[in-house]
Amino acid sequence: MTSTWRRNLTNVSNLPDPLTSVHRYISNASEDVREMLEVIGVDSIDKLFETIPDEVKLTALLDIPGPWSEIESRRWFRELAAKNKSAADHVSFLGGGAYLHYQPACIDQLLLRGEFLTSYTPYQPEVSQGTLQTIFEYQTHQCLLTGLDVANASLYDGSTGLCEAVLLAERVVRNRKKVVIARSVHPQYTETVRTYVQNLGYEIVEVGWTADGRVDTAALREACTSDVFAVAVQSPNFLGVIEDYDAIREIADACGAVKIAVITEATSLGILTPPGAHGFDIAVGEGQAWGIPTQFGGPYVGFMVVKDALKRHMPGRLVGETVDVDGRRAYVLTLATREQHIRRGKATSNICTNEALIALGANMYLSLMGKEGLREVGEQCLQKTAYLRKKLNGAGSISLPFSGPVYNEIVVRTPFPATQILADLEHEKILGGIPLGPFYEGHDNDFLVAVTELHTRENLDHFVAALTAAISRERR
Amino acid sequence: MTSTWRRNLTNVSNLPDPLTSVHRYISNASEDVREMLEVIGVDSIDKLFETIPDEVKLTALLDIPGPWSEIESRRWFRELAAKNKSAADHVSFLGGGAYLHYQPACIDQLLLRGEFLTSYTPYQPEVSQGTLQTIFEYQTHQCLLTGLDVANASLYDGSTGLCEAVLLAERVVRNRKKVVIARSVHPQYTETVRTYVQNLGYEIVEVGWTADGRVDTAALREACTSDVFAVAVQSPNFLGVIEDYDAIREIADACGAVKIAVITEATSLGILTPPGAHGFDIAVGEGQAWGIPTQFGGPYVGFMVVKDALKRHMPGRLVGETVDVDGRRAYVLTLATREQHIRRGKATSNICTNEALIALGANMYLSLMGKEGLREVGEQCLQKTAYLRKKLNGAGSISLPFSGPVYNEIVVRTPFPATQILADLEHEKILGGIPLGPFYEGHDNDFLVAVTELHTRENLDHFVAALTAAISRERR
Amino acid sequence: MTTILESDAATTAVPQSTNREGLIFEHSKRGRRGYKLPDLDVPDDADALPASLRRGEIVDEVEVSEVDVIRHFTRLSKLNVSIDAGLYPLGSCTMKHNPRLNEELARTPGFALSHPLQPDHQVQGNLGLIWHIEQTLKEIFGLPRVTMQPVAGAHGELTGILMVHKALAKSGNARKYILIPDSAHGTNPASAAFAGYQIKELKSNSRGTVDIDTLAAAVTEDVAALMITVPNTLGVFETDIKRFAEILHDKGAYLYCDGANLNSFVGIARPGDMGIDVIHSNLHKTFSTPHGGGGPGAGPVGVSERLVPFLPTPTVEKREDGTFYLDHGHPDSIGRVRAFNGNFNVLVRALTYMRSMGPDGLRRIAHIAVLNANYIRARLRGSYHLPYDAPSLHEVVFSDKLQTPKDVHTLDIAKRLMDYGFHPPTIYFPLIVAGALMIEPTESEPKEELDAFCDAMIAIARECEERPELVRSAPHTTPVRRLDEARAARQPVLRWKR
Amino acid sequence: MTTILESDAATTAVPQSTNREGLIFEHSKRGRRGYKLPDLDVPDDADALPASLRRGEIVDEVEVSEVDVIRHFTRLSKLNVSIDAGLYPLGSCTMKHNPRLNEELARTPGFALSHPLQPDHQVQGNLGLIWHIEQTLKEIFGLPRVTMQPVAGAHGELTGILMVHKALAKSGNARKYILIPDSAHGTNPASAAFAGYQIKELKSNSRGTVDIDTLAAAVTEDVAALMITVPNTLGVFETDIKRFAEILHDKGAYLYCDGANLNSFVGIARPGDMGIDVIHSNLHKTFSTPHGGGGPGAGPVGVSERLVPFLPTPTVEKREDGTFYLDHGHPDSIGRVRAFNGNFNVLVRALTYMRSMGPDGLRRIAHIAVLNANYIRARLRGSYHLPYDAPSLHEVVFSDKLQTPKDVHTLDIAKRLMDYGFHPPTIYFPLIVAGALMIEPTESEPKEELDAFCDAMIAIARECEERPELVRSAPHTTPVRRLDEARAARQPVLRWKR
Ligand SMILES: Cc1ncc(COP(=O)(O)O)c(C=O)c1O
Ligand SMILES: Cc1ncc(COP(=O)(O)O)c(C=O)c1O
Repeated sequence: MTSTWRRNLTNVSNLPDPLTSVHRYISNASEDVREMLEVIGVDSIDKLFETIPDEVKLTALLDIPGPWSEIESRRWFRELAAKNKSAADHVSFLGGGAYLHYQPACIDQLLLRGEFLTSYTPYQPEVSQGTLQTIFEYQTHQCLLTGLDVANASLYDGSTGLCEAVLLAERVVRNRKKVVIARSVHPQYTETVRTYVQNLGYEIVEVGWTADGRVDTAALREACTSDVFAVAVQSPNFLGVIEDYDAIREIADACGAVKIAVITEATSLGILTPPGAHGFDIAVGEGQAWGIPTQFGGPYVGFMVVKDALKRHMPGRLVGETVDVDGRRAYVLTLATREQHIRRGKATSNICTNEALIALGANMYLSLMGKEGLREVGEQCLQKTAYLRKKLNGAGSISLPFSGPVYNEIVVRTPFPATQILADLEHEKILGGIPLGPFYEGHDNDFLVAVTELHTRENLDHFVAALTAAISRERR
Repeated sequence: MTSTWRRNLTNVSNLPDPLTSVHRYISNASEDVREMLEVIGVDSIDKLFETIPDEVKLTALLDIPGPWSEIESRRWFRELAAKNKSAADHVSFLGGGAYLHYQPACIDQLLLRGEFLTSYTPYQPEVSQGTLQTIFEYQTHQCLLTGLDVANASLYDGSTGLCEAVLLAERVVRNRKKVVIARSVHPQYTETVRTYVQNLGYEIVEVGWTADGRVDTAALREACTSDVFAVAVQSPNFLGVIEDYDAIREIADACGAVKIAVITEATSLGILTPPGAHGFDIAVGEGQAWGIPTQFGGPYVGFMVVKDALKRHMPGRLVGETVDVDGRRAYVLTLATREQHIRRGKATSNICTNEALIALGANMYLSLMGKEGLREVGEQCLQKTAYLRKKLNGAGSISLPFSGPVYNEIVVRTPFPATQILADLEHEKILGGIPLGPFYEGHDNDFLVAVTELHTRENLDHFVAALTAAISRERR
Repeated sequence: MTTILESDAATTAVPQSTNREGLIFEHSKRGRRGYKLPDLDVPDDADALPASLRRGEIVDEVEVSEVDVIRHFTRLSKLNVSIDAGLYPLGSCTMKHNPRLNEELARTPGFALSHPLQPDHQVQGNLGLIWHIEQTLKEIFGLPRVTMQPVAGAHGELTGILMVHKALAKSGNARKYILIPDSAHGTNPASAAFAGYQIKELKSNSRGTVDIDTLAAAVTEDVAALMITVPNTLGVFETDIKRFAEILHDKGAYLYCDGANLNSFVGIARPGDMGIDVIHSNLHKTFSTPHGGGGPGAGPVGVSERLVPFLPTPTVEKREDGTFYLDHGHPDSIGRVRAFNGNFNVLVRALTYMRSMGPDGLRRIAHIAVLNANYIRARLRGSYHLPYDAPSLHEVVFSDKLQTPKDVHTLDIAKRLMDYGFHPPTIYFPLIVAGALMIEPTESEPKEELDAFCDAMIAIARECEERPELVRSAPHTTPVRRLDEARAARQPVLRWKR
Repeated sequence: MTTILESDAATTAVPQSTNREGLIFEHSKRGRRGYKLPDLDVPDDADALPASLRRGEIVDEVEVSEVDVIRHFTRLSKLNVSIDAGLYPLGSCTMKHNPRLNEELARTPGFALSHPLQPDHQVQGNLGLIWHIEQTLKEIFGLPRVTMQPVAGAHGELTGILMVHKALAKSGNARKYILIPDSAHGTNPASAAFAGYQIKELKSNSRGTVDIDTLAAAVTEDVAALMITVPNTLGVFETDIKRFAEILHDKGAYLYCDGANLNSFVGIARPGDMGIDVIHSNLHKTFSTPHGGGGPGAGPVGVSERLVPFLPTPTVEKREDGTFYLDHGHPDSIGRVRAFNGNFNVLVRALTYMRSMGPDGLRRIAHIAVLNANYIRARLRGSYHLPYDAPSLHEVVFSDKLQTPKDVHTLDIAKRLMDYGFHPPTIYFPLIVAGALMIEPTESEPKEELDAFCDAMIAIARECEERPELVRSAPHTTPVRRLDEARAARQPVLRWKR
């Protein structure tokens, strides 16, 4: 099949008769088809396709597998899934922007309700109040958590969210072309920004970190020249270290840049002071940590929360409160003049379909956990990470290169290549971490370890034991 | 915990303060409790329990595990489930009244809709039309499949269904005390009947089978004396053999007994002539085969369908059609005067809670498969079983003791104890069958093998290969 | 979608389009398919089945697509009210929250795909689960053994009385009668009858409970047992329960407790400590397994030492080495009451719930269930007649006595509640209350929901005074309005016909 | 629960009790909990976090129980209409049946619990899945490569135009303009702009399509590409598409196809065979992944040979030995358009669907989708104005021209449809039709549903004549009635505040 995309259309047609075919997902059968053709006044389905020139019409069926029964699909897809190693059968310490947190049982079952699963963007508010009200609630959660004023209904994910934030900042500041992004921002996020802005004439300036793993404020001050329209930092950053928002804000303010805080571990907002409290203009990030499966990277949900002054520059959908003709409170998509379907080429973003169902799942998670639960998740991640950090610090030839404060992720260094060490842990049914080498030059012996409330003390102790054992094996 | 059921109630109470406790399944927290106590006009929750004498009140908390978070429960229960060997990780040929058939994906997701899952018996029809209409449809499916006139909403399962059928028959015939039950009826069903009728003064007469595995009609004729009120046979029977309904009907008619057909493999109704077509009065059985998980024996769903003349003797709920005050068609529980809540000690049955949700699943299955699918499932079971039967017949020292016609189950005999052979197959990840020894004297070398549409030809070939290999291993 | 329609056009539009869903059989259309199977991969053998045994097509069976099926059942579901959507105060039914974790874990493949006739060594997980839930119920009941085989309360009743019968028969005389208070649920006498007994009804006293003297007088040598609900169907606890036990035991009779109302005292007091010999518990009530539109359930039965030998077989036992097995060796057993192992996957849900609650949580169930019921009792007292004034626990029974003068009756009040968006309480039960309104909120309900319900009840009481016709003609806002139930029974139409 | 209410009492009862559900924040009550975590099993270290970094309590965050949460979202869900409940004919959105098997398989633990940064050897199943869906889309598109990274149609558009830009830039001149017909979807110009281009709009002709001459005249040396929807937003196929390609290619420009309407010709004809260089397909449309109230989706992009070097990195490649790997080595790539591997679990659903349909099934999608649309077109022709008479495929666009004389407009008709239980079509799009009613039924709909919809539309047309006020004031039967949208925009309230 691999290379059959080329097709010779001249051979005679060997297509089956449309009337004979039947499929479980398509109600109308031959009897219906006949009745309908009669009403339409044509004698065959093919007649309805005459506007498609024969020269481009297929004369044979596509060369793809199927149709499969559910029985066959279950066999094939489950076999495929069984080829993965995952947290299903390993203890995972993988993070780096995708975290395995507790997923309350009721959420997935509620998300399967057809009313949520099989409806679309609430263009018609009178028959979509369910979706609209949940988005309004979701927007409110975002504001409470980030300490900022206005949140949108969702963006694709954290990385494209950062792109939208950068574009927003440029619209606000105007006539500046430089954006400063900390090197400790998720490298794939920065890569994505490069892709997005490649034809817009921006310059991306990266700023490194100091021994504590925090942004190098001296370098940042230097980078923040008068032609910088935005400064973007991540906290906790890709090294797991929590940034000093205030120090960064001061520097950015000095050059009048928009201050963007990137958050890839959303549960950190339950316990860390939020960017809004430190005078940042935009909080943007990834909501996956709020109980969404890691599912190989998607679908996730990007969130963006901004100061009130920026709301009319906001990308994506916004839901607002209003009343109906009887004066009843109701919700509706609003400030649509920002959007592509009205503003077209001049829209604040090209986004249309977003990640609504994932945002709804996050919304349910935030409601279930609530004020106390969000704090406790944060506290448990913090404490279990602190416990592991202490244990590792002592252990053998393991070192922790960065001294700054952390939330639930740390960089671990051994005398040996991370990939070797991790391959070794894999035999112990441990997915031990993410090698930093591919992301940062000269860090081949470092890897990123994430801890959440799902890890037991036993998991952590076993990890340390397995790691030290792996190192001594390498020694030999 | 095992033996702490005895408790000394004299020691001083060490119970926690009711106000401090909080649980995720119980909304009202201390603030609510205080407000409500005030309205009630008492100053503590304990005051509400004063009618329970202190001499029986617990002075300590129960000695049981918990409370557990969902995280802890998932760990514990999944570990427990992992201790089972099952069709999840083995190829299963187990039947004997519980069959592994295709389960369409949409059914379980529809059954999780709160509107079905968390409602109760539709006592109030105006707010329960969903449940009522589905039961009416279910009753209709049962009638179409069995060729009889009136079906009920469900009974506990096939075995208790047979009990209800016997009790019904006695009510109809009156003043007779003998019931004839074929020995080839599921032995656990007959056991259950013995339990049910033990104090009612009935005599249960068992009738054996002949070489073909069918009911021994000579013995049956002998057994059918004038004091017999019912004759019950199963088809396909516990040996997998399809009975000759007509021959049995004739004999039963001769003594004026009620003719009861037991069906434990409901999918057989898709391809075999139904009991109604052969003049049987009652079809009773187990609906599990209609896409319900085997789940270690329950919950399943008993069905009962009877001739119109017997409908006022029917046990269990019946849904009927009527109209509302505006003349709109609607459905309602009817003929309630048969039931315990009206008739009390004189009711046709003591059943109240039944298996509604399982019946709904079966109803969805029957609708999805429909006229053609029910036939095809039957055809595939039939053909795959015929294929396996042929292959086994030749193979080595394997013999098939019964020559009668079968649907999807056969008795296999080897020169060695079935339990040994099956233990051997287990190593091949095959759950090879059910030993007959425990059910029938002198059948220690026999076991029951069930085949369904889920078995591939490869499964069947592998089974034969593994079985012959097992036998030759025993040889050594 | 609801609210008032301004015009008949709209009026007529809605019932057709949003309320009415035809029967699945009426959706059927020739040639439609809702399924697919893999192609047959073995030779098609024409002689696989003698022609005489092969049926023709299943006349009138449906032909629909998967889309048709999903639409059909989704639309029908919208015609139900349910616990997930709000208060469902059916008295005696304990309509509590059904946690979704229970559903998730019941679907664990190792449980769902295990087979009832597998040998013990292959199903150690299942046997362990049954053993663990028995241990937990032993502690909750304060009794030495519990059978997990019965699949509903009534099934448990039959099982329990059969054990009593066998025990008495073994000691020489099975006796004739079971005593049952007039407030009892219908399944009690029905079960006792099928177990081979005649019923003697006990009149309840002015508190709605059983008088010691009445009982003492009734307990003759012919009496096998007293079958009593604790607290009774009025929600009133039988304060003399321990004395009842003594009276019965002195006469060699047994005390059977219908545990349907366990929710009101779980973790507070234990049947065993009250001298109760047999109790069934509805796991679909106290232990949160979903009612599913009428079932499934489970009705495990706990027994005192004297009855242990008569438990149904097989029992689940634990070996020294920690492994489990099915024990069929109980010579005096009444036998099995169902094929296989009862409603196993209901037990998985119930044990999940017991673990989620824990000791303090179980006690809190009783605390808040009783608090909620008494809150309703306090708020509705003035508006509705309280036939029995005795303090009640988890449920409260009112009557329509204050409304009947206006010719408005319990049924009308129940139907009117639907217009306010609530499922009605249990009505006309217990039979000792004329026009009973039996309200059981359970511990699940938040105060706001109880207040909304009470506000509605009070508003209806006012409507009974001011606009009785409005109540008499209710409901007005349901998918269908009041039904002609007489017609349904007079000319029964019990199946669809072309 | 719906139908007419007979009295204000009932009237007022219903909105409160069954329609109105407060915000989750309004359910909040101090001390309530909806969760439990295991107790912390490591020492509690006070210095784990510097005090300055620790936030205080999250002011105003909710405190609710699990019961509160399930009730809340269950009740809110009932305020939505959805595909599972009936026709949802949003033109251009392809609201088709979403098979439940897709949901089941997407939840397979091996997929759901895999992590995006695992090394290739640990995720061979995932990489294999991405590879297989690319192969399948290559065959469907008739193009040599497809990137699975974009997560929506608009995301795919940006990706596609960025590739065109890079390709042209590489050959010396990125050029200035993208040509876009005036009938195009708003994301087209928006995406082109963010990719660095200016937009030149092409006027469509009387058939609603693009004239060859108009195109030929517009294609200058400054034109990078034509971005065109096939069939266009009127459902009309661009019969000259192959000539368009030639004209563009002659001038060194590219032909971009917005594949949102692929549902109308999948399995019938292939973009690659039409000379198309780039096409995105919305898997949440043609390939049945659920719309979820607005997303998620996926927007894979297929490209012709010339553009292959510019695909986003990484790509998934297959080795001789059958193993798969992520290939980052594409020097000319535009780079990655998203972190990680796109909406992987949307791809699982889409591939499941492709396998369920198979070659004949995919073709049948187009056949029946087009049949259904033309059936509606035939039935509604007399009642509504058809602004463009050209034969249309999977959707049909009417206007309110016949109704405006009565001062009834498209918006009114849309709202009135709700009273008949249907979700309205897409309205006021495409912009080239004044008062557009854009109807796309998809292949999922049974004839009965189409007939019910047409009957309703015809009844409304009659109402516009006879009772225009009734239509103008619609909807009358929805949980809320017409909203004050102006107010929402004038004084935006975008979050709850105490
Ligand atoms: C007091 C009482 N006893 C017995 C039963 C019968 O229990 P089940 O319906 O589980 O058979 C019920 C249930 O309605 C009940 O309320
Ligand atoms: C014609 C057309 N183009 C592009 C899009 C944008 O696709 P998406 O919403 O997936 O970003 C849509 C979807 O509404 C569309 O209908």
